[in-house]
Amino acid sequence: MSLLDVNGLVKEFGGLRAIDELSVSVERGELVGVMGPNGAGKSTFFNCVSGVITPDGGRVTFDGDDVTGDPPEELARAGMVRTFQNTRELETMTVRDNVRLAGPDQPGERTLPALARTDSMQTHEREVRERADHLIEAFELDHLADEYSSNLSGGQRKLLELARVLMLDPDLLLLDEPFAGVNPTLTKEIAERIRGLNDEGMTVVVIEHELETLTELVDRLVVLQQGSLLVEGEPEAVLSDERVIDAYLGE
Amino acid sequence: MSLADRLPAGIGDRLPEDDGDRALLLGGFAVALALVLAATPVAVALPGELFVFFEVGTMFVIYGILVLGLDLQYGHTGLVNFGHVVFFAVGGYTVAMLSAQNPFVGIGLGYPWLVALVAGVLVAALLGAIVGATSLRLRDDFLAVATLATAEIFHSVFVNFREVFGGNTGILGVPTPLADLAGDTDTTMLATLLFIGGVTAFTFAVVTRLTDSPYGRVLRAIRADELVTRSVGKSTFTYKMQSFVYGAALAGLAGGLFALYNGTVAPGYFTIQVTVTIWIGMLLGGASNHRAVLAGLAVIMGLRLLSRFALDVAPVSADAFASIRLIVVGMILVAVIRYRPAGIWGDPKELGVDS
Amino acid sequence: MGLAQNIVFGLVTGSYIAIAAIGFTLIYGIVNMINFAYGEYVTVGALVGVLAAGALPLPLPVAALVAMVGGGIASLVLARAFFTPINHTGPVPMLLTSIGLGLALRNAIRLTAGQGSRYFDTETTTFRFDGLPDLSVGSVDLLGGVFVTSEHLIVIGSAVAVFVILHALLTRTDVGIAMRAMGDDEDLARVRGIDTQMIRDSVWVLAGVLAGLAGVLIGIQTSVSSTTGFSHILQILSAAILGGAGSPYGAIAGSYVIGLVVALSVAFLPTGMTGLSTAMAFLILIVVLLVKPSGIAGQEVREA
Amino acid sequence: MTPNDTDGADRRTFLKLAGAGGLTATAGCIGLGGSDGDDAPDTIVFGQPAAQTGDWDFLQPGVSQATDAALEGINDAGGPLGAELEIQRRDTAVDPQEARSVVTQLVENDDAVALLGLFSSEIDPLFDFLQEQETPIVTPWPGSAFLDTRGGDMGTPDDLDDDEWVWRTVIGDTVHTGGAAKRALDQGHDTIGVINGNSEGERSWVEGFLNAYEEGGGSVAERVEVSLGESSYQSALSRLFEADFSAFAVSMPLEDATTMMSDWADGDYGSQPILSDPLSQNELVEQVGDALEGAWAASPGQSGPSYDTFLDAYESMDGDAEINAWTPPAWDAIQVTALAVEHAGEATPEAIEQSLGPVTRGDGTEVATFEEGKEALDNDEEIVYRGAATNTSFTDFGNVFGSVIINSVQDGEFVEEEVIPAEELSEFVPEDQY
Repeated sequence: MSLLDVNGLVKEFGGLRAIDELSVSVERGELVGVMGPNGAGKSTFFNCVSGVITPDGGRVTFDGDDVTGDPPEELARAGMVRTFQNTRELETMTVRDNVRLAGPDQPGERTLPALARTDSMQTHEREVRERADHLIEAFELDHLADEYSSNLSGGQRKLLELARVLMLDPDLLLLDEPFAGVNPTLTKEIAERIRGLNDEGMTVVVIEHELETLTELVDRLVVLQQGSLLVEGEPEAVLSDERVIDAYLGE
Repeated sequence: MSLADRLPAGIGDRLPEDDGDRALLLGGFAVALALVLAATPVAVALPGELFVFFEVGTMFVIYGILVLGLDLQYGHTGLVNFGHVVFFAVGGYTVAMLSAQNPFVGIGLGYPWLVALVAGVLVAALLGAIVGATSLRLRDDFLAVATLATAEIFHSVFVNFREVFGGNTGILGVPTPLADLAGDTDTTMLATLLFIGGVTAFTFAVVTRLTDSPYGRVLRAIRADELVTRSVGKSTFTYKMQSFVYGAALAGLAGGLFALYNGTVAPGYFTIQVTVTIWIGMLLGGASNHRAVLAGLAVIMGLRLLSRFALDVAPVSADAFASIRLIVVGMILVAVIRYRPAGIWGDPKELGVDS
Repeated sequence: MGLAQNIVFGLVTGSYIAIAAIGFTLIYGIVNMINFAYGEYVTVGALVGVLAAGALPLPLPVAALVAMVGGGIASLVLARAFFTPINHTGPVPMLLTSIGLGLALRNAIRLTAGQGSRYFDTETTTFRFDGLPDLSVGSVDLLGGVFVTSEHLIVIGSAVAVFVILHALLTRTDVGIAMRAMGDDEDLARVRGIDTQMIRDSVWVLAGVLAGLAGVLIGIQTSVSSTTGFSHILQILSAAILGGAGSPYGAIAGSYVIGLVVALSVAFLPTGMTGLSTAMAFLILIVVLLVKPSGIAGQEVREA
Repeated sequence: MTPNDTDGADRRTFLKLAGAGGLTATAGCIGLGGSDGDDAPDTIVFGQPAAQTGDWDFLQPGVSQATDAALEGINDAGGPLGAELEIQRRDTAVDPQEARSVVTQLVENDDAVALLGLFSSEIDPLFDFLQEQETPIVTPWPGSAFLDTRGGDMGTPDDLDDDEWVWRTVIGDTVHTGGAAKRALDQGHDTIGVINGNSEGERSWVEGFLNAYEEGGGSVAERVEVSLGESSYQSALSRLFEADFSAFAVSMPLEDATTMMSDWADGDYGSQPILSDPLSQNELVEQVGDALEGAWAASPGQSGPSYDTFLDAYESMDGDAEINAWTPPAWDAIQVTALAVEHAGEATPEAIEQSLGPVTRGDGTEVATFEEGKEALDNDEEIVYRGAATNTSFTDFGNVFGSVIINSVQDGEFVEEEVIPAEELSEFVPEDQY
């Protein structure tokens, strides 16, 4: 059974079909790239799958459950987590708090334990802090840990966002253009980390506009055009496909 | 500011470190002292010149509960509630109508005041839940309009249904338990200020615990970016709802205490002016910082009080002076937003504003 | 109760609310702020009008023009001094600034113009249509005798003229088209080479002109004092939001809804509840925000 | 104010601030002692809570001018107990919250021994608080029926225990609306319509009026309440005039009434208008026009025995504030309070409270001003003050009776048409209830 199964997805904006009968599935443990020219519907696809917007038709199944139209918070708790194309930091919070926020199942996020400062909340918070510090260190953000995230550079923001979603220990990670606006060195580093996560068993779907890094990174490529599936398959095969070349040159 | 700041270092060292705990201790101390003053034959004599400061001080601690609740909503969660006075009013009216004996007009059921106070908090919270459930999905400035309209509707209802709410006269004959206990005016005045001040300190302690905890982290995240907060698995609507209801309940508590202190409620006590005062106080001090919002409120209420004394030396007629005072208050609001958008003691980075 | 007669009253009230609400909603659409000080713009217009008509003295139509010019100038000056510098800060700081500015202006007007009321010197003629047949449904008489006064006609006529001119402005002139473009998407408008600051200034002037006219019309109906505009701001705001903030056509529709609701609720609410007519307008506003938050014809105001 | 006064005020303010600072520093000084009354004061202060802003601010200038005119006369006559009388005027904005701290400030900080103001909407909710002040409040404003059975000294001047400290020099609504009701019935209007604003003063007028009117056998065909500040009252009028009646009573503030009566004239509804007392103003006639011809209002008589004395003094002042229904009562309030000080021989709140009854009731030399009273008291005579608005003879509840004048519109202005003497009105007011 596929981990993520998208079947006949439809989304319209003011009469325009942004997603048109799109069907894609992702197997557990896969590392899939989604590409396509501007306006092909990549981000809309992510938004529909992750519950940010509700699709007008079709079905999304995650780990065997129908999750069509479920809100993002429920999906995140179920194990499907995403990042955003234009990084969305919580700019009025520190790097540390950005990461800590994502810690799941914190009893201290409910009123009474928070007021009573229960032991379980304190224990849990210690674990959250430890894990967050660990991730911050792993992403080499420790020297910025107490800075407000508004002070971070574009690349650092990408790292922070990655660290934040990893707090949730997701089954499925949806990354929306993780390399956009990032310098080549950092691009390579991020790619390696994604590779590493996948090696550890995490299922990852990456949207990327830029072809090169993506082809090297992923097991399988899905190419969208005008909201529909154009081609899918092994990177090499996809890239040599006439339709793909036309689509990109046509842009 | 908390008591610990003013005590010598030796005592301060033995006190709890964190703001909330200090406030808890201070609140407990104040309430205990108030009860001792009120319940025992101990009486105090205060210089009459200070009475007006006690009056305004008592209103300050009552409004302090309001501003802490509003700050939970706006400063922490980013909810623009421009009808805060309605929850204050509903708390006050509930307590008054349940507890009053022989009101001049309107309903007075004569239940024990403690029952009435609990009911006042619950009714305000319930109204908060209803307004929240219907309006919290609106965009910031429209939420402001929806809450403002709610406050206007209630004001109108209080004025119009005279048989129930006493019209413009309001509900008279509300019990004043502290005054009854304390007896003389001076002791009552001090005990009231201490008691309600203690409750304000408790409120401070409670909201500080809440906002310093992981719970507060979620609230601040919602203010920063609701979608991101949802995408890391937080049910933001629930949090917004809770924050709104807690703020409303605190306002209800403030309203109830006000009724039991003042002995009467009337629409004149619950005008949009109250909302404006606490908003200005909060913004002036610096939203999202509990101490700062109280300090800001103290500044604005202090200015208004002192400007009354200033009349004695002002070279203009009393009539012109009244207008000038309001012009100054308006311009303070404008200037703060423009030149110190994070308030006097607020952190611009925390609030995401240029300064 | 004469339904037709009350509809006439509702249309009159709706008409001058509409003129002000258009100005209010244009500011919302282009500058993206809810301007609580707008009521004071109306007061300024009314005051300029009543001074021009009374002190100078000028004939009423000329005084109205003077009031419109005065309103436009005041609006631009205030915008330049208070709102343009904080344009980037977002809707909530601007809303709060307008509250502060409104409080200050209202009292400054009171300080300079005094507390009393001033009146426009007008003659009113009443036209009656008594020939209409009664058409009763229960206790409600659908037609019945109807009258309109010359003041009513002036107000409704001015409103219709404003609607026509505004429509022409928004569809036929470069500035108007640019305004609409900017209301839809400011970034796109800037990319297309529209001078967004110039458009914003034009909107401020236009909103001030409309406030001036509304002020004079309200002044003719009632009187002019430092709270003339303030006492109408909630109705204006409700009408604008009801119609879908930012949409001038929606604001017109919203205004007539408010006007009719106020008139009909006075006429048909049970005895003892007629004082709630104003609250009814807010109740409708809240219901609309809940059921169709985008208003009668406007943009989404719920959070994404 | 003379420069000297300013200096004095300055110093006082400073001392008060210093005192406040001291208190916060020690977190509550216990037992600092209260303020002591001086034996021979140089100055005596009356506080005047005033409506310098707020809904009724247009009425304050007349009241202020009357107070200042009286003050000048009192000080020219040597002042009460030979001291200089001062008026400390502070804005309450007719807001009970503000009024509470203004009263505190006047009593405690300005050391006012009596207060010469406060409206119904301030007194009603603050009544218990005002009792605690134990300072006499002699106010020209409130018409509220709430005060009919509250206030005054219960007829026992010496016994302070039963005193309720509030005295009004203006006729209560219950009485003068009784005059309006009597006139309406006399004219044969046995069915009327009522239109009124939903604020307390307006409602109070209507209730007083209707009580007396229905008592006298009249009936109400329709009553419409409106929210104030509307730009048109056409709908309310069309609702009202669905009913059949021969006269309709109007109780709204002047501005709203002007709008409403203009709408009424435009709509050509006819019927006899009966106006509430604040509306007998020529401004209304000017704006509404001919249609108002024959409309009448019953006002508390501004015709106490000393009205002319008041008028002369008032007009000799610099100000040009219009005289309204509360202007002569304001004159009476300060005169009678100053006389109470002189009569008591000391300027303490308690002594003044005990003397307010004696200088207004019973027999004694009738005096029209403080000057006359002081002279008489110096000659060891008993005095009774006879005022400008009414004869200012306080009832046990601190109320005054007076005649009611019917003013009607004739040839474009209000003209006094009839005076209903106080005695004829007493039938509307049971003796022990006012």
